[in-house]
Amino acid sequence: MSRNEIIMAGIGGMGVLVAGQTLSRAAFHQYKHTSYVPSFGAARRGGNSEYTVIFSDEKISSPLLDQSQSVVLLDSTQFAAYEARVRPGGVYIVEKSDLTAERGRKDYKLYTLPGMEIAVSMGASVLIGLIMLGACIAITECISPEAIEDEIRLRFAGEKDLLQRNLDAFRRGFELGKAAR
Amino acid sequence: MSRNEIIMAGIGGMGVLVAGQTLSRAAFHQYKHTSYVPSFGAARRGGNSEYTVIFSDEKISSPLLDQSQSVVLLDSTQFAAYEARVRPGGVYIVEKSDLTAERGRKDYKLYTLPGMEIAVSMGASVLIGLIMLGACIAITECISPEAIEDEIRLRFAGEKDLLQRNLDAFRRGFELGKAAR
Amino acid sequence: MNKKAEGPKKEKVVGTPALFVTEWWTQFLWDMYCPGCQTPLVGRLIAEAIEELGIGDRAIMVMGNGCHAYLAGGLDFDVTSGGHGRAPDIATAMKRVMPDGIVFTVQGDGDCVAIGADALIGALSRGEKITIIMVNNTNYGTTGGQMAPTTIVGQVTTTSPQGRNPDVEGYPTHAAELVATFRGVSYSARGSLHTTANYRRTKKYITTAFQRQAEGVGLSFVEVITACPPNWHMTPIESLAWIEEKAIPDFPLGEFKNVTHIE
Amino acid sequence: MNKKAEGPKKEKVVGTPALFVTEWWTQFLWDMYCPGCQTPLVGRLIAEAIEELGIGDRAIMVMGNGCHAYLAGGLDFDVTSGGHGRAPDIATAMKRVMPDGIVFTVQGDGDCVAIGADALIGALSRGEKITIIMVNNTNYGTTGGQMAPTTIVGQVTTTSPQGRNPDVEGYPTHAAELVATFRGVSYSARGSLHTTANYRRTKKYITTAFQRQAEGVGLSFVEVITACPPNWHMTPIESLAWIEEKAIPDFPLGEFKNVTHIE
Amino acid sequence: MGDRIFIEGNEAVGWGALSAGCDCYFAYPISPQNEIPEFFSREMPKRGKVFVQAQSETGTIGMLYGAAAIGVRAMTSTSSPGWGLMQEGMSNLSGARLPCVIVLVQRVGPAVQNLQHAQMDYKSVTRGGGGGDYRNMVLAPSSVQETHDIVQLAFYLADKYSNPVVVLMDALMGHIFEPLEVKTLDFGPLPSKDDWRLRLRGQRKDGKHIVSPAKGMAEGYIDYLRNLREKYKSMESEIRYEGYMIDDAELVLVAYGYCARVCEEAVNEARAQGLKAGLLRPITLWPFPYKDIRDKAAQGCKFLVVEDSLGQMVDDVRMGVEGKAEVSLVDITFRHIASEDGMIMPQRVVEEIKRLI
Amino acid sequence: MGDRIFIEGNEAVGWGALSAGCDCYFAYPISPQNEIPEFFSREMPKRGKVFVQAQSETGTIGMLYGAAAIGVRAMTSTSSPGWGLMQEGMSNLSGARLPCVIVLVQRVGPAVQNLQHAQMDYKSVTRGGGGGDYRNMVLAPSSVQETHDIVQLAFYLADKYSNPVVVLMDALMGHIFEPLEVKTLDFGPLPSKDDWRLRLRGQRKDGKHIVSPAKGMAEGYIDYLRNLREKYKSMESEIRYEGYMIDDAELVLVAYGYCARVCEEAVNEARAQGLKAGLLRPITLWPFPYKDIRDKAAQGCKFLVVEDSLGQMVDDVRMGVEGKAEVSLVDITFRHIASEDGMIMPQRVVEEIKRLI
Amino acid sequence: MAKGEIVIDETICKGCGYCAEFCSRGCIEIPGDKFTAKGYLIPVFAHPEKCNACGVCAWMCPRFAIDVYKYVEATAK
Amino acid sequence: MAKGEIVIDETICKGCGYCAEFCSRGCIEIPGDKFTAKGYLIPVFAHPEKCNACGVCAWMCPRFAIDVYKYVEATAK
Ligand SMILES: Cc1ncc(C[n+]2csc(CCOP(=O)(O)OP(=O)(O)O)c2C)c(N)n1
Ligand SMILES: Cc1ncc(C[n+]2csc(CCOP(=O)(O)OP(=O)(O)O)c2C)c(N)n1
Ligand code: SF4
Ligand code: SF4
Ligand code: SF4
Ligand code: SF4
Ligand code: SF4
Ligand code: SF4
Ligand SMILES: [Mg+2]
Ligand SMILES: [Mg+2]
Repeated sequence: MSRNEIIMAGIGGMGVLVAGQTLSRAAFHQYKHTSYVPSFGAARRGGNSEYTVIFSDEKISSPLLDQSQSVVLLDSTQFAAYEARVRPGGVYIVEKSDLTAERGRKDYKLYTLPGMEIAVSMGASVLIGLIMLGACIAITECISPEAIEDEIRLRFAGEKDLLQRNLDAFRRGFELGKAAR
Repeated sequence: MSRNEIIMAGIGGMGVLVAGQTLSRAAFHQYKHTSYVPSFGAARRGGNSEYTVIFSDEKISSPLLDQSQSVVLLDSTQFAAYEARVRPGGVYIVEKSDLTAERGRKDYKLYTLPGMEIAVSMGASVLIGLIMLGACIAITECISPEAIEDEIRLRFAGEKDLLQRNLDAFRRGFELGKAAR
Repeated sequence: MNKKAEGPKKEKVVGTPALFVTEWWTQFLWDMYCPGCQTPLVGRLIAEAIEELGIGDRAIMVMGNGCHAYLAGGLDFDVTSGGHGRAPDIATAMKRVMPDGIVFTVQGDGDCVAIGADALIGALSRGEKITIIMVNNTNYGTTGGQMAPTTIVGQVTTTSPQGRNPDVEGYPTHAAELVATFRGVSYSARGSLHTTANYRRTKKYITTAFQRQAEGVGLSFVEVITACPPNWHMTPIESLAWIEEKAIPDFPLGEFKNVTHIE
Repeated sequence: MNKKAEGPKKEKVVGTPALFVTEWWTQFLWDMYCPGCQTPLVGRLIAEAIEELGIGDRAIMVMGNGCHAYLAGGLDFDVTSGGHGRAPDIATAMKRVMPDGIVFTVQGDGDCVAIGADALIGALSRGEKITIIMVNNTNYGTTGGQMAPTTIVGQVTTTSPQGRNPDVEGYPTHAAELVATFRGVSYSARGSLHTTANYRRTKKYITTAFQRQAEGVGLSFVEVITACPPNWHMTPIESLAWIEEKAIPDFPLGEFKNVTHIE
Repeated sequence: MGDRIFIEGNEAVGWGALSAGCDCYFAYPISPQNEIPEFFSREMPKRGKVFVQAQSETGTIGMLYGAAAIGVRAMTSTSSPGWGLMQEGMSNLSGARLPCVIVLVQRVGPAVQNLQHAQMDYKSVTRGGGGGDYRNMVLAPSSVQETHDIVQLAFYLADKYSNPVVVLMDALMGHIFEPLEVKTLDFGPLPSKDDWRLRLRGQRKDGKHIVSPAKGMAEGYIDYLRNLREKYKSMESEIRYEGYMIDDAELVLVAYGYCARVCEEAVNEARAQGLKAGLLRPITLWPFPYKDIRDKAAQGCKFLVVEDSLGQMVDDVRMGVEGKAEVSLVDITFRHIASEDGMIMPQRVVEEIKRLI
Repeated sequence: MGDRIFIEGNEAVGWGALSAGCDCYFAYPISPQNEIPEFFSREMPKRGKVFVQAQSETGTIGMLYGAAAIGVRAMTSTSSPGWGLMQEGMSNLSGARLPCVIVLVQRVGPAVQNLQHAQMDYKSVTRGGGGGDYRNMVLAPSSVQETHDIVQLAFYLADKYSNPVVVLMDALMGHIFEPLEVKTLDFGPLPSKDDWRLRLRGQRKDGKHIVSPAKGMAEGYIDYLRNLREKYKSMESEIRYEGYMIDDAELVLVAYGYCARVCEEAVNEARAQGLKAGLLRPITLWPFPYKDIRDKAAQGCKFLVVEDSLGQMVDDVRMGVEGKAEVSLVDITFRHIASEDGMIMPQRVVEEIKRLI
Repeated sequence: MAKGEIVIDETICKGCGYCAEFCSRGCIEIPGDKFTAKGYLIPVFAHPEKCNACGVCAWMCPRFAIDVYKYVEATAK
Repeated sequence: MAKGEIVIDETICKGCGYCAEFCSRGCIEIPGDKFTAKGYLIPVFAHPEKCNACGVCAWMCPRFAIDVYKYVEATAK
């Protein structure tokens, strides 16, 4: 696929932007065009946080997307809002704790995955971003997991413990996604 | 005459603006419309200083005049520039020390008067403004000398010596003008 | 809220201060504070001081721009916030129009002694009878931890990545001492909240500052050193130790001026 | 010029200082100074101090906005003037780019401690290695004699028509003392020119200030009290007496800080 | 008839503010408007009202913000460099929707030049020099009496729309002496400020009030902006201008402030020579009388803008005519006669009129 | 090909400045551009160049003035409230004709709101928020690569015209990550600064130099202004814009910064649906491509301005078309979707295109 | 013997640990494996029997998350 | 006996009187009836015989209007 689109949304402290940076940097090495748009309020803490990553062999016009091929939602209270942003035929990957909303459309594939459960079991809620990114990559196959792992290694180079935890989180997510696929 | 126009020009320290204020305040009590436009640079000292006074029973449109019925010039080095500002048929009253320039036009009445000489003889160059105002009023009869004297009294009320000097200066100028008329 | 009390008969001895508006506080601004941020404690002390002095009905406040300003939501006084650094100007106008008011500002170190230095010096020079509470977290908190005039020598910030070098970036500005040099000032002190004892002393400073305003003496000023763990790249507990070991040696605590009338 | 010397063989012992550009000076700005204005004397002292220290070739200067700024025309250094109060900012940039330069500002009291207070405090906080010469005529000279932060108690100005009332307008700001509280400062002094002895002392202050910059120590500052007869509504000679009797008691003369290296 | 006095424009500003019940005034010295702070330093203490000389214009605009926030009538005045320093503050006042009056007596620019007369702040004052989508009403008097009256109107409009209002003058309007009748004008009832202004805690009748531009966030930012837009739109009902001999005019002069006075004389002289010139003098510079200008353009009029700058208002006139009429300009380079700087004088305008009709 | 890196727009500003040989940078922290001062605080000391964090934005603009006066390449950056505080300084820089670069990463307003994305400083930045008749060139990039390139162009144009140049961005352009090829661009030779810049006395080869806006007085004020006008006029030769599918367009979208990217997508989608839309993206916001817009209007095109404000650039487009074409607006109230504030998204623009064609 | 007790509001606690640090009687502990809904570590009133209702933990809590109660009757549990 | 002399430039003197005030030997006087072209009072070097070329008058002159000369030979007039 020559063009890939991912939106991920959550709240502060979920590692959303770390996931976005990792994904986009990995894509940058493989694609001619990559855009990564993080979005966060003035408050660096607690607010909503979202990113849009596009990578493509063609020029990217708008780096903002009304709808994206894949949408990953970490805060399921916003299920309806982000469902609207899944392209017909796309995938919607939702963290399932607290999920009460129902699907409004049938033209996309829905995955609900227990990302938070895994994160807490690993001892830090901030890991959920990489876990769900892993799942997303397993499901969409938009980029190789190795490329992501390389980026994680670069990011946490010299911080052995952190590196291991983050790699583990990504891999657990990847496995989760593969299983769900 | 229902409309009167006076431009006076000099340099700082010649009491130009005191003369203008005195004249315009006096006119204000007698006329429905009076305008007084002082003009001075940011420098409060040494620069050029000029005013335009108009008083009239009719509305005053522009308070600035290309040409005025009477022009009083205290710094004769600017003779040519201010000659251009005398209305045809008007009067041009010039302090005569240093006067070297020649008339460029014949359509106005020229008076050259020794204002500075009198001022210095009275012990202060700052008096020249009132001296030349006195002369102007004697020549143009645009307003009664008493009205001006009343204003001088108001202005220097409580400062007996100053008051007397300024009254004297105005009167000496008035006599000078009367003699020249 | 899941505060619950069961069991033996009991009375609440410490809770949220009476002059706090928890709705606003919780709803809009509460979540803005990082774990371990001590700024809210400054709000607590202000509320308690004003309450104990019995001057709450006369109070009105002005916030700077920065993390300290979220207290706008907490303290139960009418409040405004304008341009970054302008709080002393705003408070000046309020106090002049309402001389009976207890008018105070809460400002950050950047707000108060960097961009607001002319407002501060102006108010000091005019001897405005207001109270200024300056929350000194040794950096620009809100904008992500840049160097401030109060950043201590050697401290790493996002704009002093090698640590503040006094030969290039100068020495930390000592607001409380600076303020104390002005004749129109009634009170100036610096406190911290990193130990219980200092917490108590700082409360006394803040109380005295408000008292001086109530007495109409002159401008009163309290600088409070507070922990900013994320921008210091420390845990909250480590931050307290850093205050003790690094900040205090550079920023002596205590009262620098305290007079009940001026000359 | 009608300076002439006839008669016995003689040599000029005092004239216009060598570092003065009389063309510019005479042509554009000379006439701006009122009779008895002492501001030009500050220019004379600067010229002589720099010459005596032999650092003229490294000098460059920045003027504030106000009567003091007419010295731009007189002193024979490249010069700029920007926004009112901005001289320390401008000088900061110049010194940073040319660390070997002798960069100094000439500012008025209003320029330096009112509108320029943030620039001053900023430069002090960063410990900029520049020299600031503040001409204190206790009012806003250029704009016609309004009250300044340095106006003394009781002094009548066009905006304190009843005399400065400390209860309303505060007490005069003491720039030299304020500056001395900053750690990044090498030198701070206040002089006057109302007697020959003070003239000599002030020259020493200005010389030391430039010397400290040449040594690279820290910010150096000299405040000079000067007569502004028209705005004080006095004759020049009366102005000198007023300085002695009214200004000096409020503005003590002397050195407030003088160090050859900082900690 | 009230007191009739002979006074300069700057002092007329003061009398107008007193007539409007101005409670406090803040300023920093700057020519050519020093007579305004000097007036208030004399007059306010006598009346138990507030005069504060701030440490800078960033200071005055902050003080204005504080006074407006507690709901009293407050004013400042300045000239061009001070106006530049107030732009962040103007954005704050506008964002927080605070009623107050700012008098700007323009001087020449850019930056600090030695002269005084000019009209060069039109763009900045009508477009807003600070950040963000905001608009301030701008009123431009052209006589001493009108200065006094317009300052009162400015206070009224500020309160009516809860918005800063700028009174734009020039050095000539500040320094000209003319007769003035001091009297309080009644523009009608105003909305109460009680639902938003700040009070000491003991004076509160309802809940806590917060004055802040950031309140827009609490209201929902887009709604806040929509409300601002509505407000700005509704201000268009305040468009004021004066027409002088424009009904049958073939050439319409457009000018404000001192240039309008000069143009009136030029129109008189042109008429005396049989030339059908007229003058449209915008009194509100924002909102601007685009429509009325467009109507004149539709009638086939040409336009001559006279302004003492390189040409700023002329852009608004062009926007008004939408290419349907020729628009000419007499600008600062048309100055002639006397003093270092010269001024735009009637004769030069008459020449242009002759050239154009 | 130079280094290819993946970087955000704010850091691209830094790399662009380094590529241009920027000698010093001054700033005060403010979101959403803190990455720029943080970049320089890291990179300048390594290169023996100057980074100073000022005490305020009035401070930074003063420092910029000092650096420009001695003739080195100097830059600052800020966001909207800081821009407001710089207006007096902008007037000074312009009046003194000093070359320098100011990067403005806009945030929402008026005043300080909690959000970041918006394009609301267009009026202030193109009209000049300080006093006096001055003009600054304004360049608006819409990609990371263009940001880097335009910063270099800005330094070049500043030196070429001896005038401040503003680079206008928005929070999205500041925070978007895209690939960047870092390379020095050569725009050609530049005039020497030696005849006016300030030097230490010992380095002087000619007489004393004075840098001051008030020098206009010494030159003769009206001549000084005439020269300024000539200069501003000559800057019109620098008008730059990018046309995207405009040759046969029936509807021309006009947008800059992030909105231009959104519009490009909308044009693609419209074309896919057979609708003849195109995009005209002004790169110089001042001088503005009025003529080119007028030409399109003359060809019968309609216009749709897309800007993330209540509508500011739309006035320039209207001035361009002179009533000869319909001009519609997608403004900030058209924002939809996600996060507290929302953004203008392609779909909403497509809807407007459909409505208009 | 407990003289009082404290109540911690877990919805607003951000797990800084100051309460545990400053309780001189060691009443409060941070287990390290209990998180709030937002992922912060939760402090636990582990040794109520030692509490003398001194109030210090509440004072020092920057979230105002702690209320301190004093037993009024001497009959503490 | 005069050790030197001073020369006052009347075109730039503004008549402040400082020179007369500060000459401790009383060499300079302000007659009070002599004005410059611009109307300022003119100081006069009235007692040259007392001058010792100390330079004080020149230092204190804010117009730099005075040059002070010292006689090189002992043969002063
Ligand atoms: C004119 C202006 N410049 C910059 C900013 C950005 N800004 C907002 S808060 C802040 C820093 C505040 O630091 P400080 O005053 O120390 O408060 P803290 O956040 O540390 O409590 C800055 C720079 C602004 N709002 N306005
Ligand atoms: C922003 C701004 N505000 C006001 C002014 C007007 N102004 C010019 S000089 C000056 C006062 C200068 O006073 P001071 O600094 O004491 O200098 P002095 O004239 O007394 O030497 C003022 C207020 C200005 N130029 N710029
Ligand atoms: S950044 Fe620092 S000051 Fe701001 S809320 Fe966090 S800890 Fe507190
Ligand atoms: S007003 Fe004062 S400071 Fe200015 S030139 Fe005159 S005496 Fe000097
Ligand atoms: S002090 Fe307060 S916020 Fe911190 S851990 Fe204890 S209860 Fe939680
Ligand atoms: S009230 Fe005192 S003893 Fe009880 S838990 Fe808190 S700090 Fe410990
Ligand atoms: S001191 Fe100088 S200016 Fe003053 S009177 Fe003497 S010569 Fe003239
Ligand atoms: S040189 Fe000395 S002695 Fe001679 S006139 Fe001057 S002050 Fe007097
Ligand atoms: Mg801080
Ligand atoms: Mg002064």
